[in-house]
Amino acid sequence: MSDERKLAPEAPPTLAERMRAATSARVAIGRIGSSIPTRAALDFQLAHARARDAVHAQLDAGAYGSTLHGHPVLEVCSQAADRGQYLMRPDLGRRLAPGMAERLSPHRSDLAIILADGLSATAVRAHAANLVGAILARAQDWQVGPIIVAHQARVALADEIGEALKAKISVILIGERPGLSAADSLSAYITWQPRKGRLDSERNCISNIRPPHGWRIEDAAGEVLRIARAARRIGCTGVGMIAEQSAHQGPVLEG
Amino acid sequence: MSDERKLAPEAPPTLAERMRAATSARVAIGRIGSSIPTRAALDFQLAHARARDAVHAQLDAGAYGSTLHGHPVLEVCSQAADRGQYLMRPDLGRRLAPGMAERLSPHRSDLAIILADGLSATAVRAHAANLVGAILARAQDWQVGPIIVAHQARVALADEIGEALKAKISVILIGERPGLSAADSLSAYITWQPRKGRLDSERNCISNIRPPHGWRIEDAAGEVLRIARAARRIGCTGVGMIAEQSAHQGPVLEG
Amino acid sequence: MAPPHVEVSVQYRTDISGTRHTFRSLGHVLACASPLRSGDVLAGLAAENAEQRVAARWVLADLPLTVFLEDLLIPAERDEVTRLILERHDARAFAPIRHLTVGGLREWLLDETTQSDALRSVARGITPEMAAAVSKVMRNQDLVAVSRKVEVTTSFRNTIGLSGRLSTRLQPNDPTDSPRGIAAAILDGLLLGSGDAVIGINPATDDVANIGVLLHMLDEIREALAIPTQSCVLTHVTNTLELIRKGAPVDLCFQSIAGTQAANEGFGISLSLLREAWDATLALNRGTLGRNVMYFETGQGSCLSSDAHHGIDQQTLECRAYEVARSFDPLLVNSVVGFIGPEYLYDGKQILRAALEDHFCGKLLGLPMGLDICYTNHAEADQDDMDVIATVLGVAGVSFIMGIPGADDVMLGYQSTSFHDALYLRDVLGLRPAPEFEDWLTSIGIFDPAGRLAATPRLPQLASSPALAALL
Amino acid sequence: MAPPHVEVSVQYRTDISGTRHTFRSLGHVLACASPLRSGDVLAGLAAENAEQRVAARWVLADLPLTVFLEDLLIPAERDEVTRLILERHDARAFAPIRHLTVGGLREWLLDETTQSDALRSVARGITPEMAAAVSKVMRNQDLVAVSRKVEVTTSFRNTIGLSGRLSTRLQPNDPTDSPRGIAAAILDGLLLGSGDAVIGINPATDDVANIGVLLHMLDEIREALAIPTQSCVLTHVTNTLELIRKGAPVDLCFQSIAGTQAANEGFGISLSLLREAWDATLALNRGTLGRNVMYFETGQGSCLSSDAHHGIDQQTLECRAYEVARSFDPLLVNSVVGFIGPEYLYDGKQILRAALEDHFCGKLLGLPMGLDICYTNHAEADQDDMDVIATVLGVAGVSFIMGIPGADDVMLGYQSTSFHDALYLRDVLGLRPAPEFEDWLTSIGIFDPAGRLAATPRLPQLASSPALAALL
Ligand code: B12
Ligand code: B12
Repeated sequence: MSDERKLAPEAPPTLAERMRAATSARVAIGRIGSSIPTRAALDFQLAHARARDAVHAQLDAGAYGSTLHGHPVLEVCSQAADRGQYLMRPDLGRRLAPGMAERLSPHRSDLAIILADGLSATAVRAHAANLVGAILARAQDWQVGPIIVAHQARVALADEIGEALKAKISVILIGERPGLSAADSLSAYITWQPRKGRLDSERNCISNIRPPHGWRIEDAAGEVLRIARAARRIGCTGVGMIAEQSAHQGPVLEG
Repeated sequence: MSDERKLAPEAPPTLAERMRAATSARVAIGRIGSSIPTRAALDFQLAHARARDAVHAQLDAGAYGSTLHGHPVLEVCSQAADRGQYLMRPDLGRRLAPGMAERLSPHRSDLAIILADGLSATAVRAHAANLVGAILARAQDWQVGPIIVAHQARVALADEIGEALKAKISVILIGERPGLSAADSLSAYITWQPRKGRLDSERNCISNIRPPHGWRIEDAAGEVLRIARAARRIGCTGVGMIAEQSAHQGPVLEG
Repeated sequence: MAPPHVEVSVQYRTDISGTRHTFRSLGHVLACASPLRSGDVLAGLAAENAEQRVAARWVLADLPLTVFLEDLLIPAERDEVTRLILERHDARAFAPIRHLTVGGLREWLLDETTQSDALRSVARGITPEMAAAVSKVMRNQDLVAVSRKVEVTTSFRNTIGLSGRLSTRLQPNDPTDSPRGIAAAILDGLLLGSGDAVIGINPATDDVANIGVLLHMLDEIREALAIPTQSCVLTHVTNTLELIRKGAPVDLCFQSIAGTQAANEGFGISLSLLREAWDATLALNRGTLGRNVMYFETGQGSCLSSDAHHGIDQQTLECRAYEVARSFDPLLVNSVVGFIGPEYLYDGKQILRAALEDHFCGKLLGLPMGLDICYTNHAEADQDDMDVIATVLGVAGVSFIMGIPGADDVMLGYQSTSFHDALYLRDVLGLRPAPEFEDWLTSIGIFDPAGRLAATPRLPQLASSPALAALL
Repeated sequence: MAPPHVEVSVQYRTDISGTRHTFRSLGHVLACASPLRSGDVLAGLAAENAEQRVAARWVLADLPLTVFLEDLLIPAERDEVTRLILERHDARAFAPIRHLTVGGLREWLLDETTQSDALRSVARGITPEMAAAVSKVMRNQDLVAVSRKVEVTTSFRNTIGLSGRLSTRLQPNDPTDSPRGIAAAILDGLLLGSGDAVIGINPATDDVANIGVLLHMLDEIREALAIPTQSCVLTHVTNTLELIRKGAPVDLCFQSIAGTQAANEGFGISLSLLREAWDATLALNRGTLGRNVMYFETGQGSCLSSDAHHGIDQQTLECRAYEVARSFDPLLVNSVVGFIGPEYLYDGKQILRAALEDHFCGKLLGLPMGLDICYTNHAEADQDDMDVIATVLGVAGVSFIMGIPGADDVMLGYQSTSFHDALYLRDVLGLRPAPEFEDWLTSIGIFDPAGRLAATPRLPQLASSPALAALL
């Protein structure tokens, strides 16, 4: 229906292609008057229909079996009963359901690793197990206990989990809300001395872990450990770390 | 907050009052720039909040006891299970629930009278019993059987009811959808030879029965019977009656 | 774009990255392509999920326009509206767009080189089904942008539909048809600059004598104040015919219409009845500027509501009502978009979308489209929604909206737009009333010389009308 | 209107035909008076039903404005934003409206004799709580009509906010911060006439070195093409300070802000940190036309999201963030209205209302308000809703909106407005870019002499930027 004549008629025919090759963004889609061509409009609508589905996808209970890379797996869930409630009540997604803390407290883990559905179970399915492996491979200097799989979880659920595991630091690998072009993007949020009530400014975040378009697994694992070690050295994560960092002109955050 | 200076500063001070006395419409509310004064805006919002409540009001089962003006009362309900379904599925409100037709068919009524909640149980509560009394008082020339009270009913439910009662004509007194200023307005829909599948164009309608602002009860009852008798004479209601009427230049619809 | 995966009249289907979506008929494609809407759900016609909806649009976008001339939604032998569509389709007007697909038509409409003249000249080549189809692949902003480009003007005693103008129907309904109450509402409206599209009363009863009284009152007020506008009582067309025979002063003949023969029968009308009424009204020869004498109202859902929808979605059927309308060169057409209730349009979002579709499709088919922007108390909507719909339709260039005291119709039991709403729109969008009416407002002193409402209208002139004088 | 049934600081109540409605505090009145909104429901602050909501508005309408100076929502000793509000309240600016109630303020704002100058001159006399209160007794059309009258202009290398103008932030985000990907998006935007508010990147990581690379690239492109605009990387203010120290080319200093001290602490900021950053950025002296160097983003729900809302509704807290903003004479402020998700604004209707409130309150308080008109995939909204919000905000005179390739932010995972959306708005509303930028667009050949996008932009000029040349 549409062609690219409007974008730049006299430009070499491959400009639009080169622009598109440079980014996953919807560049060089052409225009008809002030509007987008029909094809681009329908592409967008299809992506939206699919992203809506990803939000509602679930992480199956027991999907990881009883061990992951040799570590026992423990499953917990938040107080949000279902997906609808999870979406409207983030407060419930930040609290462990009754009895869950008791399930964790017999265990301990200096570096607590948590896999959480967040807003995209798809992202967790795609990348989390690999990322855990890569982190474990680099974490010889840390005592790591069970791997926690958390359902209907928000980032701050890592605080209660880390506290129950008596962790020095928590790393939660959580599905980011799905975008139109990427429904499989994972984040790692890292919190020194996790305990209920931590502010988001006391965490670090590595987002867009999504090979091959975003962070690669190896690099992300390296970054997680670089932050974890810096936290052990200076005794904090988050904005405090940035401040500390800039006072010392050090390289901690430079990846 | 606002005054009436904007409406007509040099007019006699009572113009706005006289306009308001002439109609229940929201005339002469003043203006501020292009907008309505704050008081009038809040009045409107309050009326809206209340009209929303009226839509959801229910007609209590058994509210009319076992007889009304000496006639036995039979209650039926449509296939719409609750208010929410009634609103979204008018088709269900036009069908008798299973077993209901059997409850009616032992009876008969040449002139079938039906009280129905429709979209305003408030209107039925306010005016329907009186109107039934006034109709009965004028209906000596008709055989009238039980009075039917119908829940979650639409206008066309009268067709199935009338058919079950082997009626020559049906009169359904039904709550109109509530307006902002009137939540108690009743309609009478009159159908010659009611049976499933009748079109709305085969009925007559008297709306805005709502003393003292709309039709008075006596007048409305008179109109119902005038239409019923004309129907008996010419063998139809609805557009056919208007046509017949205009061919004969008669006075049937002039009330 | 890839060649369409469609074998016309045989199969409507598409493959979207591995999933095959098949539609059983053209009507099924059209229904599934509509945005989610309660009336289509009620009819069992809505898409099952969001992906199927997009798939249907994909199929639709690739269909050639000619398919709508071949694969008829409702058989001609069973429906006089279908026959009307076929008879009146103008192959010459269609020629410039004949080669396009539905998606291509969208782009042709949006192209900056396609302007009002071109749009007007193809109107008679576009069938209602084509209009419905293209609207379904257009997002809200597309509907606004194209509607804005189409100027459709009509006239009787003034000119409706010029760009930069916004007219209003002054709707002074009264629950008891009280002439005094109606006069008060008319006075209120005139003082607030309303009434150029028509002063039109919905009567509370069908009583012909009473309607005659109202028609005489309207005519008296209009004559006494020399208002360059037209009046109407919105009664059934058979009553209007009767009143014309009796010599009542009928300016415009009103009727509610729908998109299938069966639904029109439910309304007690047929095309021949409408033709009879049109002829009778034209014969009165009361217009001074033009001969557009019909006023039609429509609204999505009316066919389904009378069980006369033939399995076709409500928006497509609405467009078919516009074919009925355009056969009679009407002065005014408006959809009463949120009037019936939530079973057809659930909330503000659905009402807004339907309003934009109706306005766009009506204009595209060549109609002088206005909109009764409204909702009922059983719908999920409020006046904030109406503000938004009015603003967006104003930008889209709607020809007229309703003017009702305080937006509250005390007889029909629904809320529409108020006289103030029209002032607001004129204000923020720089719009003006119909030119002849604007001159009159200025001459009588309701407008100041700058064309804004005067702080002190010169009321004494109004006393020349006995009906109004009784209030002064 | 009847005298208020309110004993200030003691009881907030009203009797509505027999029912007494009592509110436990001023905050409770404000919260109950807000339109239904999921964030207030989440916080347990929403009105219990529609009637209580109207009662709260009734109480509010009758409250004297002075009550907001006496009955503080959050105690000054516990909150530096409260202290800021009190310190900066200008009694002289307040004098002309001091005697008014909230309902009276609404009418004063809507009065046709109250124009832009009057509105600007009272801005410093209006506290955030007064702005929130009056917005709650205003319907959508009121918010549009008043916003439209307020002109707030700021400048750095061009002029933002003139009436009849609509600017855009070109937002070329990339999930890996790839300079090549970002350059492609910038090129796309410039060719579609976008970027006059700012070319502003959200970086994917907080890596200071990487942010430095991006800042240099932005500066290179701007310098090479001599674009009269400003650039920004939207990183945390501590990073920007660090980069300034390192000599990076920082035009604007960005920060997300909220309406309570505790929420700002959650963001890792304080007023003194912002002051430090402001001073440091001003000292760079890079603006050519003006000295507005700050860029703030806000959004309803951020206080609640960090559990720092003190039992106050989200819209009132949003207004308090504007007090923070206006202390730093920002070039740009925008609410990212639907960004967080359905737990704060459930659907298109709630997002639209919040957008209108934020824009109105921001302008009323004297801010150069833009809007990121957006939604996430977990909310009940779609691009049709954004079309409507953009259209209505365009009519309301919004200063700038976002421009994102195809409306899809591939890094932040949400949908906003596209370059095309801005073209649409300029088209249907007759708006133009900032004057200096418009001249540049014409001189470089992206606009034709008529000020519309040229069919054939002269691309070769773009090659003067190495970053862009790599794509050509
Ligand atoms: C909603 C409505 C409609 C809708 C009905 C569709 C629907 N699904 O609801 C639509 C827009 C289609 C409609 C059309 C017409 N209507 Co109407 N309508 C109304 C309204 C506003 C509310 C009705 C209501 O609350 N019903 C109660 C609910 C519970 O009933 P329901 O089963 O859900 O709905 C049925 C009835 O409303 C019925 N119905 C609706 N209008 C009419 C008109 C007549 C004459 C008849 C017999 C039946 C009828 O059709 C519905 C479906 O079966 C009333 C005004 C009022 N204050 O009552 C006018 C009203 C009843 N309509 C009126 C008229 C004149 C018409 C038309 C004849 C207009 C025209 N000139 O074409 C047409 C044709 C109706 C027909 N014969 O089919 C007049 C009747 C005057 C009279 N005393 O005869 C009224 C009183 C409004 C008015 N004063 O103008 N209408
Ligand atoms: C939503 C969001 C926000 C929301 C969070 C509120 C909420 N209720 O969701 C708001 C608007 C408040 C926000 C603010 C900020 N954000 Co933010 N945000 C996001 C976003 C788009 C999605 C996050 C998500 O899906 N989380 C998953 C769900 C399941 O988690 P959740 O528990 O529901 O939400 C929590 C997290 O999202 C967390 N969070 C959100 N942003 C940030 C940022 C940092 C540094 C941290 C530690 C935590 C954090 O706060 C939420 C509430 O506890 C991401 C982009 C992305 N692709 O991930 C950026 C992102 C995480 N944010 C980012 C930034 C920089 C910020 C700010 C620091 C911006 C600023 N300069 O002020 C602030 C401050 C955050 C803080 N310290 O409190 C960056 C982080 C970069 C980095 N690697 O450190 C990201 C990656 C986007 C970007 N590239 O710019 N953010």
